[in-house]
Parts: sequence; C-alpha cells; structure tokens
Amino acid sequence: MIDIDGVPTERDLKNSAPSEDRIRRKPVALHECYQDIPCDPCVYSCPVNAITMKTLISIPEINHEKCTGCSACVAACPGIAIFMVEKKDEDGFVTLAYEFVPLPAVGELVDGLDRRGCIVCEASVSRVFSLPGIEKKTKTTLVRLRVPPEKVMEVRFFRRRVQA
Amino acid sequence: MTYDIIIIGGGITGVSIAYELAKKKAGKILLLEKEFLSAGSSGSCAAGIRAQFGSEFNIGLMKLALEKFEVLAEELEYPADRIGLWQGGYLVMSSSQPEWESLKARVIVQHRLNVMTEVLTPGEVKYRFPDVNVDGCFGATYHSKDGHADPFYTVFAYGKAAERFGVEIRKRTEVTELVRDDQGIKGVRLADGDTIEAKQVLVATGAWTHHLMKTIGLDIPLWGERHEILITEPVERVFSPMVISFSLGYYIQQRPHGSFIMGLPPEQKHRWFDPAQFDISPTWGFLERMSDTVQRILPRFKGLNIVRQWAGLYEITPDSHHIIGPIEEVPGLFSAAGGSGHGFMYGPGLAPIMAEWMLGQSLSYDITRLNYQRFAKGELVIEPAVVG
Amino acid sequence: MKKEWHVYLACDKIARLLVSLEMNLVCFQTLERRWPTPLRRIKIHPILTFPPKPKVQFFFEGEQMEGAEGEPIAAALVANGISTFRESVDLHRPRGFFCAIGNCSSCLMVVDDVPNVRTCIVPLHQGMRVQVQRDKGVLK
Amino acid sequence: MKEPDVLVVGGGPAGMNAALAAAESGASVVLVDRFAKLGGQLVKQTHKFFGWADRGAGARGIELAQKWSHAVLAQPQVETYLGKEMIGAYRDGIWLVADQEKYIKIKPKRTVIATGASEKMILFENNDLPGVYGAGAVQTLMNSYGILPGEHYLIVGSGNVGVIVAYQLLQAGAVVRAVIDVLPRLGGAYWVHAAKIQRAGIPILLQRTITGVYGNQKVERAETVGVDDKFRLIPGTERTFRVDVVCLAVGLTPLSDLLFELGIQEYYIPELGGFVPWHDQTGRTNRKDLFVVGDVSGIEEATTASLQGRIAGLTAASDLGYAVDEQMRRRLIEALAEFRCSTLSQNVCSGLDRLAGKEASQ
Repeated sequence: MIDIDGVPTERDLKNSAPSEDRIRRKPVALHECYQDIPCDPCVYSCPVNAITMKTLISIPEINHEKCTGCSACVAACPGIAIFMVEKKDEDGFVTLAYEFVPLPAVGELVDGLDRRGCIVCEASVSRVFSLPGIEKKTKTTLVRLRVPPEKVMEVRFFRRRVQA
Repeated sequence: MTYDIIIIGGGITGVSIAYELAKKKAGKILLLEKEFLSAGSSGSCAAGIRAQFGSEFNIGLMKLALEKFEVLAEELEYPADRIGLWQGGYLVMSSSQPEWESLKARVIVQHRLNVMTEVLTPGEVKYRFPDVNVDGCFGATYHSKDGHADPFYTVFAYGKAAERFGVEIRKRTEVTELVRDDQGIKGVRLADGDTIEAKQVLVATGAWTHHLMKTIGLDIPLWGERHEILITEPVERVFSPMVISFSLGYYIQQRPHGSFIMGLPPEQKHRWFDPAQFDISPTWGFLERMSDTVQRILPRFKGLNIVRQWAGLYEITPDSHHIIGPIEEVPGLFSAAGGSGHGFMYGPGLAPIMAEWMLGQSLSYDITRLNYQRFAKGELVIEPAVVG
Repeated sequence: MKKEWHVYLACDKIARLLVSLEMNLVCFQTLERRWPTPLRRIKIHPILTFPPKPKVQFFFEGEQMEGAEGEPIAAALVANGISTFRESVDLHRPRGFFCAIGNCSSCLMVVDDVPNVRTCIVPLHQGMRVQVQRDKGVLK
Repeated sequence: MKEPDVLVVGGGPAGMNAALAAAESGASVVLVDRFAKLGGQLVKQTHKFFGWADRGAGARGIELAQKWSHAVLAQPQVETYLGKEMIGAYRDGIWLVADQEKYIKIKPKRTVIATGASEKMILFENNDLPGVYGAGAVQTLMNSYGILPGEHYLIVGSGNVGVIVAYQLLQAGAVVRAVIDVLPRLGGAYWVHAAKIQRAGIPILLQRTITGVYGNQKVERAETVGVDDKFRLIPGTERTFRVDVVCLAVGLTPLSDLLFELGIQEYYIPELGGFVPWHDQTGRTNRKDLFVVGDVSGIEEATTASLQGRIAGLTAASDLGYAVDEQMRRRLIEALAEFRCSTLSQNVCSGLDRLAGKEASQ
C-alpha cells in the first residue's frame, strides 16, 4: 500500500498509467509519483512540455498524447519514479534509470523485478544509454529492458545474474 | 501541618544538619530545596577537604570534619567508592619568602593540634612530586590526610540517610519568604503561596541566604561571588595531591575518577547580594588564565583535553567564616551559611555541632564565635589560609 | 534452460512470499548471495569516485597493516576488518567505530603512546603505532 | 582577536549559504567548521535532491556541496577556519575556536549558528557492541572514505535517512537484509525513496523492533520482534537477522550545545527533533545578534537549510547596514514557505507554529 510502505498499488497506477492503446503505439512516459513532494525537474526536462504541475508541490501530470518517448524525464526525476513503457509486436520494453555498477551488457539476460523486488520474468537488456547533458550532470544511466509485453506494467527493476 | 524544624536548602550544609537532627530524634523535620539536592554551590564546588588552616579554631573544626569524612560511607550506609574520599594530601605551595615563613608558622599550630603537616623544601617537593614545577617556589607544606570527596554523592548519601531517619525532603519547592511574628519565627512561605509552619527554621541556602533573611528585615552580611572551575578528560591516576597556592589562588587536583579539576579566583570580584544579580556563566578569560597556570605548575599535563568549565557561587562573609547559629532577633530562626568556599569541607564537621545547638544541648566543639552577632560586636574571626 | 528458469522463478516467488510473511528462510539468503560479494574498500561506485591515495603502513597492536595516507585512523582499521578499538573503562566491554565525527568517544585509542586519541577524525600517517585502549589512558 | 561582521558556525548547506549571502552583501565573514572540508552532511548525499529545477533540483548533494564550497572559498570576504572546532560560546560575545595548541578568539557583530544535528540512539541489548553504527557514520565511511564497515546490514528506522542509506549501501555493493521500523507505516521516508529500495529487493518490515544484538566481540546477529499498535512486543514473532552491521537511523536531534551555553531560549518540540531554539522566520533567536539555521533550528532537510541560511545571511548583513536586496530576501522567505506547503512538511509546520506560539505566550 502506497501510504503504508510507499509501493504503489494498481489503484494508484490507474491514475497515472497511459492507455493500452497508447502504449502500443509508441514509447510513453509514466510516473509513479503520488506524493506532493516539492519538486519539479521533470516539468523542465520535457522538450515538448508534456509534463505539467499546478504548483511546486502538486503531483505531475503527463500528457501521454504529447509525449514523444524521448526519456529525458526518466533521467531527470530525482526520485527515480518515471519510467518509459512500450509494446511492439511480441515484445514489451521498459526504460528505467539505473544507478548501479557494473552496468549490464546489451543482450544480457537478467531477472525482471516487480515493485517489491520479486522476480516476475526473464528480461534482456536491449539498450544501455545516457542522455548527453543529463549524464554529464547527474551520472544517471538509462537501461531499456525487453520483457514479455504483459509485464511492462509490472517490471520496474532488474537484477543481473552473472557476477564478476 | 506543623513541623518541629524546617530546613531550607538541599546543599551539603542543609542535608547534613537534617541528618544529624533526625539521628538525635529532633521531631518532624522538613527539608525544602528549590531545585534538586546539590543543585547550588555544593554541586559546583571542587570538593577539596583540608585541615591545613591557620587558626586553631579552623584546624580543630576541620580535623573533626576529616574524621567524619573517613567514616562517612559506613555511617550513612552508602557505597564508599561513590562518596569517593581520596586522601591524596594537599600540597600548599609558597611563592614568596614571607608567604613561606607564614606557612611554616601555621604548621607549628597545626602540629600542636595533631595535624601532622610536613614541611618540604623545593628539592623535597621535586623528589616527592616530580610533576610539580618548583620554579619560584620557596617551599611547600603537605598534609597527607587532606583530599577530596565527590560532592554530589556525599550530598545524596546524606539525603538518603536523612530520609531513612524520617526527614521529609521536598525538592523543586522554592521558599520565597520567611514568616515571623513578635514571638519569633512562624514558618516559611512557598512560591505557590502556601505557608508551612514550624517551631524552628534553619536557613542553609548559601549565597541566597541574604535574600531570604531580608524578607523578615534582617541584613546578613553575606554575598555571592563567581568562582570558576574546569575539568579535563580522565586518565589513569598519576598524581595524588591537591596543589594549591593561597597567594596565587590556584588549586589543581586529579580526582579519583581520573579527571583533573582546577580553579582560580576571579579577576574581578563582585559582591552580589540579590539573586537577580547572580551570574554563573563561565568566562573565556578564566580558561586562558587557568591553562597558563596549569602549564606552568604541572607542565607534564599540558596535553590534557579540557572537557568542561563552569562557574558557581562562593558565599562570602566579611571574615570568610560561616554565619552559624541562632539569629537572636528572631527566636527559633537559625542560619548555617557563608562557607566562603569551604562549605563542602566544613559540612560534615559542623552538622553534629549545629544539631546540638538547635536542640539546646551543650556543644561538643565551641563554634559560638561564628554567630551572626559577631559583626555587631566587631569580633570577626580571621583566617589567613583561604583561596581567593 | 527454460525449465530451470521456471523452477527458479517459483522458488523466488515462494521465498519472497514467505519473507513478506516475515519468515526467515535459507532459500531467501541464497538468493541474496547473488549480489556481488563486497570488499571492505569500494572498488567501483556508480556515483562517487575515490581517487587513489598513497598507501602507508601502520601498526595495530604490533601487526603491520596498510591504509591510505590521510584517511582517519579508524577508517583504515575498519578497512582492515578491525572492530574493537577500545574497552569500556568500568565493564571492559568492546567498543568500536560509532559516530565517525569525533563526538562519542567510542573510538578512543592509544596512538604513538598518546591515549584518548579520537581515531575517527585523526588522520593516518606512515608508521603510526595504534593500540587498543583498555583503561582511561596513561599519560607518558 | 578576530572581529568579523558575521561569524558562521558550521559549513553545511545552511552555513555555506549564510556565509555567501552575508559576504555577497558586503559583510566580512568568518566561517568555522570542525572538518577539513566544507559541505557538512551534503558530502554524504549521493542521491538527487528535490526542489525547484531553476534552483538546482535534480543535482546530487555532493554536487551542491562542491558548488557552494567553491563559491565560499572563492569569496574574498569569507575567511574559513576548517578543521578547527568551536569549543565555547561566552555571554560577553566572545567565541573560542581551538586551533592545535592555541585558541582563536572571535568577537563577531552577528553570529549564525548552523551546527546541524546529532543522531539519536535507541535502547536494546548490547547496543554498545562494535557493529552498531549511526546511519551517518556508515555514510561517512562509505561515501567519504570508500570503506564498507561490513557485509550484511540491518537498518533500523524507515525515515528518509534509513531508506537512503539502504540505497547507498546497495550502490556500494553491500547486502541489506531489511529495513525495520516500529511504526505501522513508513517513518517519514518519501514514498519514492522507499519504493526505490523495495523494488531492488530490500523489504521494509513495519511494526518490528530490534531487541538486541549478539556476537563474539562484534555484531554477528540481530534479534527483532513484531509489535502491536500499542508498541507491545508480540511473542512468537521473533526473527533473527545474520548481519554484521546494524545501522541506526532513528532520528536526529538539534546539536544545540553552543546555544545552551549562551542560555538561548529553547523549547521542547518533538516535531522538530527535541529542544529547539526559539527563532523567527529569519532565524533570529531571542538574542538579537544570534541566528539559527538548518537542522539546529529544527530537523528538516538540505533545501530548506540552504534557504534558511541565505535568509539569515542577508538579514544579518542588513542589520549591520549593508545594502541588501530586500526583494530577494522576501522571495527567499516566500520560497521557503512554498516548499513547506507540502503535506510532507506538515509535521515541521505544526512544530514551527507551536514554536512561534511559545514566544507569544511569554
């Protein structure tokens, strides 16, 4: 329960998730930020002004139609609470900010974890990248995971299997 | 409710007299303390104990006190390691030829009273206490039975023992005025307005005594003066005596706990009669003067870290002696205050005698000359061996 | 491969479920071991960089150890796996690193014969002799 | 004897900003910190900060520390005494700084206290055993010196400090067994911070408390037990954690020793962490020449601390007759109020309200 231990439930997610149809079309950002934190970098990171907030302490609103899926907000969010999801044919993709080392290799098989750290599926790393400008400023790396399409709203983290 | 005796003040003087009175079955006794036991000067003092005084009267009295300290833990049924009596001796340093002569003269008096003080040349001091810097020292006197006790636990021990004998102790109870009529003392009035009646009232409130006596029109010549102390980190015991100089004013001692406690008299002497004036905030000037002094006297310990400094009030009288005994203008009223920096060491010695006095018994040691009336008669009791 | 994956997945799920029911399981702990085995000195970090400092030798209870020049003595000891820095004065209980900012006196040690040194803030230098302090400290 | 316009005690976010604001207004400043490096606790904060994007939100604490400390060191009006401890405050206005074998005396016209906070401790069996650490100590070891004190960790307390330390430990490559908290819900951590560690597999076990740590000369295991709504232990819910470090993140309390020495009016306000000096919205205490900013004025966080520092620095400078941008000062006060509007600051706000009410009743 979100107000007990901070992990959002389906009810919370409904408020911020893009429509199934939208996810199918093109990558889209969604936030899992449900607390009135005095914080607004996501608003300023968006090149197409798809994220809006009434005041500093409001909860952000993402206009999913405007969103181009550039993932700038994923890297900018101080709370690591914005994700990029996408469904393409038989594949689903989740892009998340990853602040750990060593970084996974592209193509590496990893365990996809849900919001409580439980393994929900096998995932593979499809892209490891950072946004110029943002990387330099904050050392945040983005990882794009390939997951089963039905898991894009579940997988929020991953764990590497192979250790040095 | 009427008490036989009310004692105001929960310092060493108040609790020890309460204990002695209760032991003599003096009736219903109430002790009132405005904060907690030892909150005033008793809890701020350096807690040295010495018999090396100059006048016969004081030497005799302090001998009694020392003997009492030696059996205190047993008598009060309190852990001896807490009362912490440490008889490491007092090393009284001289800094001029005349001072040295007068120290030696005092030793003669002390020997007459069986206080076996040793006379040491600077060389002997160096040999016995190699850490002491004897530059500028003309000689020193040393009495091995002088020492130190823990002021907090000593007061607590007396308080506990007094309670066992039936004394009622009320802490956080402030007396704002004394109550009298033509016949004599009636009782005390508390801060909350209540009046408590008693046949006898003893004021043992240290520097606050002048203020309290004033509420019934008495003008007691007793004032507060800020004195400062600092204490270092504890280390294993390496140094036993209290090093002290009457002319330079310093005293330095390693406590049983291992920390060094030291003090110097104030540069500027205030005469504070009114509690509103009392300022016991520490000063940086003291820290500087004290560090310089200890580095000069005990250079080996200059690397010690200072843990804390604080200040407390000496309760001073014109002749540096207690004002003790009945106040004749107000029958039933007694005072026991004005130790002038020696209240803690005198306390256990004075208490039994004071109890005898209050109960109309014959005194086992004649302290009547410390009565308040001496100022009117001009019979001051002069003591040459005081610090500050 | 595929089959193993499903068994593994089921195992993890059960373990997590039991953990959420607050039951302690060996299974859970084996899963955790999949994280990298940590070394006392952090080699790689996603955010921070630790520029290499010159190595110095020092002695703990006579035993030679290695640390980085200028880091607090206590940090070097922790890096060498030392946990007891002093004994409490009365009960002689072991005391170690606690506050790290010179406040708590849990890390007082004898350094080059000087007792009561706050090792959590005093920098390490070549050849220092560091000893567990078992008393209040003896002035030399 | 040094006689600067403004003395700042503490070189964290509040202190650095106070020094900068005062110096930029023209005042001469002395800044004292007992560490050799400026930044205070910011140097341990590897996570990104919330706040206004145009005021540097999204930057990590370590980056802010660098930015501000460069600015302070480059500011010719500020003299810094680093690695020197403020050991005494005296009522005649003299401050003593210990410098190796001597004292430096400082007699400032205005003083800004930004000494921060100290960690609270809780009671459990063997809580003095090596291996029991304050969260700040683990952060110092890990983030300042690059050393991990152990391999397996149990974290007590689910406030922001607790969950952030858990995350940082993960980043450093350690194993965190769990975060426990005696409360029935998160002990003040932002939901997003708590979500971050849980998705990485660190459970947050609520209504659970630590009863003791055991081991030979050092922590080898920690015993915990569940509690009910009235904080009574529930027999049968005991659980052992095999850990070598127990990290206590059970709250902070203002480090107000210097204020106590000066007899500054303090009140007990639990929402602000304990005894808190009375102060107005510019940080001024009942001693008109003394300001408090940052955690010492009530436990909050780095963004508010830096704003408080700015405001107090400007106010101190304007007290002394330096021309101060009044509009900017007002904007900063408004920004501080805006930041505190969040329900997350409800506690702090009610604490501050109570503090303000206290003076009125005097």
